[in-house]
Amino acid sequence: MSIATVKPISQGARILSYAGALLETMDAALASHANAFIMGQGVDDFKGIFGSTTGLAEKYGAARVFDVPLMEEGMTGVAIGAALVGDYPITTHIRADFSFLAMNQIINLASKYRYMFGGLMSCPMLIRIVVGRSWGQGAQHSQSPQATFAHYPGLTVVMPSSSQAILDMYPAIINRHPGPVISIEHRLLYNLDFTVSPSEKRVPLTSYVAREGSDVTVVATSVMVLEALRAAQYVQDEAGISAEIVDLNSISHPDWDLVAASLAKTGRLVIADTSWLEYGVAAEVCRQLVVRDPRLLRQPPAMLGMAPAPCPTAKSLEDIYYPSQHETVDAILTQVKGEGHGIALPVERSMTEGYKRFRGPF
Amino acid sequence: MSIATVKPISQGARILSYAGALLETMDAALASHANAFIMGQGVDDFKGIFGSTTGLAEKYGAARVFDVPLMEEGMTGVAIGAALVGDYPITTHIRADFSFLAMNQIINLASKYRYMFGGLMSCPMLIRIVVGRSWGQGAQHSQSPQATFAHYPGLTVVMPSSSQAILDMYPAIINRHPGPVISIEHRLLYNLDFTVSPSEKRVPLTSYVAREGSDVTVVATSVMVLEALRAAQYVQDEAGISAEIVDLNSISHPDWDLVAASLAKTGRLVIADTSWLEYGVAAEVCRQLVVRDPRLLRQPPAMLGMAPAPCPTAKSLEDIYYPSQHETVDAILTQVKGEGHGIALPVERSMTEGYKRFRGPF
Amino acid sequence: MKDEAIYRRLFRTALLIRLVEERIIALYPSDKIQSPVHLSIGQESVAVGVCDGLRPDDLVFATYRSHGFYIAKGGRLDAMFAELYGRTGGISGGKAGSMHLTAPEVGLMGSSAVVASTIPHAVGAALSFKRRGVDRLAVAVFGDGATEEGVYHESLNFAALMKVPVLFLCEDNGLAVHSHRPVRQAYRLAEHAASYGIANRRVEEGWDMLAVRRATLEAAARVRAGEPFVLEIVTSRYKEHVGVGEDFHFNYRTKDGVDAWKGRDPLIVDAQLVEVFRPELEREIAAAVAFAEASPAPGHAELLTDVI
Amino acid sequence: MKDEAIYRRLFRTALLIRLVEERIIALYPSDKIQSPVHLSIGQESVAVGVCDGLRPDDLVFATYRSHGFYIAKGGRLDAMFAELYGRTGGISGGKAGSMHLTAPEVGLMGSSAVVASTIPHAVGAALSFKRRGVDRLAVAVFGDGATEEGVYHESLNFAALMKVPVLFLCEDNGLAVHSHRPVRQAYRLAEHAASYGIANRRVEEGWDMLAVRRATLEAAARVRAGEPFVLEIVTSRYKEHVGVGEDFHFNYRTKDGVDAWKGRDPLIVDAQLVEVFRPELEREIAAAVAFAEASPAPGHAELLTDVI
Ligand SMILES: Cc1ncc(C[n+]2csc(CCOP(=O)(O)OP(=O)(O)O)c2C)c(N)n1
Ligand SMILES: Cc1ncc(C[n+]2csc(CCOP(=O)(O)OP(=O)(O)O)c2C)c(N)n1
Ligand SMILES: [Mg+2]
Ligand SMILES: [Mg+2]
Repeated sequence: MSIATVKPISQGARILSYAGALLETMDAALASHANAFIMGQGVDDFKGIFGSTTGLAEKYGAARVFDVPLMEEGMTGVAIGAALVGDYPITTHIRADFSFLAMNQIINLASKYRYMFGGLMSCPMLIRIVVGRSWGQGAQHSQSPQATFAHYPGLTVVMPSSSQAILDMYPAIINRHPGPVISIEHRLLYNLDFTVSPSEKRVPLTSYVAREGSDVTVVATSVMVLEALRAAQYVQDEAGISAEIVDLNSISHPDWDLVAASLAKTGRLVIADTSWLEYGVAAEVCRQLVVRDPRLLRQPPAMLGMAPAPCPTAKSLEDIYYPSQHETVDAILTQVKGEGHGIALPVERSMTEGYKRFRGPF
Repeated sequence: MSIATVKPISQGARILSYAGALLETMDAALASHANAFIMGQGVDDFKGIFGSTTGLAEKYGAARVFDVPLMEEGMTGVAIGAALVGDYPITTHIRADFSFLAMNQIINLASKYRYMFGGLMSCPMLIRIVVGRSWGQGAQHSQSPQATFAHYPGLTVVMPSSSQAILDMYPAIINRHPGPVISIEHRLLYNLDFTVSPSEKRVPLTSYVAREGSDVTVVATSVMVLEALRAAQYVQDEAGISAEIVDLNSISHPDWDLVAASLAKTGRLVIADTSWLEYGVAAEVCRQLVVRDPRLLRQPPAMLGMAPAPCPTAKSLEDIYYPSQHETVDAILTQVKGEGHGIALPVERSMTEGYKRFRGPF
Repeated sequence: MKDEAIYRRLFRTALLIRLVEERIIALYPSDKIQSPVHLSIGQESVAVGVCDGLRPDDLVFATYRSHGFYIAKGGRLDAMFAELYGRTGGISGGKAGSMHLTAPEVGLMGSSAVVASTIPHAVGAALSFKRRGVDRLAVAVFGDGATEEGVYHESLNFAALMKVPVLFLCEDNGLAVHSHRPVRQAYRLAEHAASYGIANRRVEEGWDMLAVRRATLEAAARVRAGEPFVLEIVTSRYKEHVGVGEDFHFNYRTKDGVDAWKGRDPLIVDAQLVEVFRPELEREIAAAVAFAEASPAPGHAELLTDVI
Repeated sequence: MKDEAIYRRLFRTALLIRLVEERIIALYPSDKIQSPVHLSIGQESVAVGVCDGLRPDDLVFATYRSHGFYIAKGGRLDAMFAELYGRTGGISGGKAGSMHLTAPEVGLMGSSAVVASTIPHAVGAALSFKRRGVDRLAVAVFGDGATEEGVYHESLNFAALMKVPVLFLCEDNGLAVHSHRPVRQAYRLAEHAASYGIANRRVEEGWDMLAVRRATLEAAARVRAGEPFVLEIVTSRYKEHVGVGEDFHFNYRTKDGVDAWKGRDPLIVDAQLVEVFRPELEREIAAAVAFAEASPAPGHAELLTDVI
């Protein structure tokens, strides 16, 4: 399925799925960087991390793309050791939740090595973790730990929301970034098609305006950027509201001035994140704004995230656990027109049903 | 050394160190709760987790207070299993940093078990983790992960800042709280003496006003509460400024209305936390306030936390890495009187030198 | 009791598991069960042999692949289907789904979808039993892949040191998702366990419910006497890792191995006995499915309950 | 070269380690070194025997207790003292301190204060060497306690599977802080390693630098041929776990064991040779301390550099 693209298809543009963009960048990493390698459970099997590594083991050999035992902590430590001697390791976790088993290596070691040794050590590496959602992923296959990782200096945390974001960021990360990067990919995005253009010169590893507008600012992450884009179109069509959407994109190093500038223009804010609001991205957005000027906010912002509970498995609960398209639109309308805005809300509920019927099994 | 107590010593009051309060509550837990037990590296040795478990193995036997191998993840899993069959396990980590090795069990299992099974399972347990600071603890022995844990629903996270807070909270946690609790204790507090009173009826597991005031609100956690109290006294004496101090105390379930009410009164805010500001407690405080009303903040708040880097070992760097007493006072003065307030700042630098010359080794 | 009577009892339960999972396969395209399912078809003999070798109050800690253990331990069928349907009548009111089956009333404790994560839980429960002098044991059920995780080492070491009554039960289907054991493990489980001084045994005939039951009885007796035990049962997963299909066409494994196993599978070989039990079991299943269908879906009232 | 010449070389380095740490003990009350120090006094023979058995470009991954390995591998003494002093002239400009010594120019890689955490790093470096066809090996240095952590199991298994040139070097001082090995370990390291098919050896005479060196040479030869190896060296920690004092009065261990060890300790027994080298070594140390004293403390300019 094709996603609404903001601009008309330009010169050299093409359609590329999120998984396809991942596969291209993984392939390019191995082709261009003699010491790059990919390891993770199942990276060399026929499913190839949802199509993002398929065929690479055959193309580059088992020394460069290989399966590992169940050993999240050990694997991450192995990656650090390889990075310390000049390799560029790329590791994968098919669910972000499993990265908690590697937390010690990620936070206590990788994020600190450069500073702790006064610049003598460095471990550039890419840790790809996939957020699960829908089809009964349940409490242990659905977490989105961007705030957790971004709290720790030394880590760079990104959440690409489109194929373009991957094409723009991954080569920059792999070829030039000096430290460990955690990329939080979203399972619901993998099978979506996006228009990508070679000419787009997005500044990588920071935030950007995904849609320009003047009435309200929506700061969004990952799949919520798509939800926001859809909602923006709806409120434009139904209520003539012009919503500006900022894709935070980098969670550890966002362009906060960009966010503040948007707020200065609109004065109204909706934050849409893939995790819990408490101690999450929404909190840091608020902090950055009030540190600049509390008056940037003319009224309390609206915030969309997971309900304050572990993720339930039942579909009926999951549907109300995640913010729906309905709620996203309502939040924007309420910011601009106030409670009781009287504008009809869309019926579609969420990404899950809106763009793709994600049917598992995984 | 004795800490400034807010009120005069009242009926039945006595002096009790932080470590002493911990030891009393650990003892009471074992005495009153037949299925309570304590396990952790070194809980039964002569150092007894900095004096907080000393003598308990002798008193209650090796089946109730015991050493374990180096196995943070395994130990936490063992605790969960015991809790599931009705025990009350208390585990310890002499540095909070080591709890990252148990992250999977804490976040993916303990925090989710009750909800994930629809209330059929529960694992009430207490995980005590100690934050290191000073004497060259360095990057891996100094982290304070309250924001990380508080992001995950199902966990209760507290940071007792005094002996009274321990006496008030721990029995309530151990005897009545249905779920897993992480208590983040601060190493710098252990050897400090506090006045404790049996009559103080503090509502446990939430926030409270540690000092009343009218000009500025200081929201603080753990050892920063003491820094704030000291600074408040200084600005009172030197500039006649009345600072109100809210001890957040519970990180997962603070009394946000209390914080907002204080802000409504003072309009000026200083946040002082033991961790990094980015995606930390300071961020959530800002979120909670702007959700209520951005106008609660008449100006940008001041924030004190660790510098955005791993903790350096050198004393000269550590001194500027943590907020000093100097900076705390300056932040309060600047909030109330503006930049260039012209009031002389104190010379003492921080807790480390102010209250105690912490000389390690550990 | 004669072996024959025991065999019939075990067979009936094993068949129930298989028919339940076949019903799940049949239902799956309807999207009534919207959650990942990890089928144990081919592995039923392990669950029934083990659970029959335990006492009712022994506790089992399990995994995402636990339809078999849930049923073998005596969990309610209607509550199971309602759980898979995500309904309020489910064991956990729909919050758990297939990956987190539990039935504490019959001793099936929490099942986790994080590999190896319940292994230390069984050790912890056993530690508690030992301290309280309770004559019960705890069983950690896990796959061969789970033994690669660090926590397996920590759990074995601790259990051996503390001499707690825990049975480590490994279902060796030779696969972790699509990876074969030799590319994942440099050790053999028996020698590895022995290095901790843990008694152990490997049962090659995992299709043989009675053999599994006997091995469990013997192991359990030693565990009750106060030492951990590692019991490894070789078995075979017929279906794909997760989901209801077959996956031989992906060529990561051949059909031969599974076919050889099927040649000994009592639920296939003993076709006559299948027909004896099938009608009543199908009725049980139909009733359970009907219960699930009639059960209401949870909603706003349930979303935020039981969080702390 | 004759054994005698080798012995003198090793002895000199071992003595340097001891004298450096004795200087640290003497300096400590002055609070010039404000950081936890984990002394290796009593364990010097391990560091010098091992490092002498390696090639200069072999890499060592170490722990918080690594003054010995830093010096034995050839790290600069002045930069070490400056590091302990927290000065800009320190190896890492004072950001590392005693617990995180490093000297990449001579192959001492990062030392971590999280037990067992650098073990997989050595495996990762070895994996890289193997893939690139480089004839180097990586050594993971760790204490006996470290082997209890799950990551040790994961690292052994992976190293054995991938057949990478890594030497697992365990300094067995029988203690983890104040806990004796028998209350922590149900396994013996040799049998445990063997269960992964990893060749191994335990050297009881850890005071004997030449024996340690020979064992290392033999082990290294096998590792270079393409297989991991677990080498365990028994040793003795004379001082408290962390800090510069003795701790026999706390009665968690007796003085006897340590005294017996001291009876064989070449740095004590061979008092004549001590006096041969002492003057020049003391001069080296004095110069290094002077360097540290003269080195400026880091400040605002350094606080936020090298974060990413
Ligand atoms: C810690 C962790 N890592 C990875 C996964 C993904 N995963 C789910 S099942 C599985 C294979 C487990 O194999 P095994 O333990 O043999 O059990 P089986 O599925 O064969 O019954 C993997 C890797 C997970 N759920 N948890
Ligand atoms: C993961 C972790 N857990 C606990 C600690 C606290 N600790 C520091 S050293 C140590 C003992 C380690 O013993 P061993 O590995 O034998 O090394 P040794 O100190 O004897 O050289 C412990 C438990 C730590 N640093 N890291
Ligand atoms: Mg398996
Ligand atoms: Mg030791």
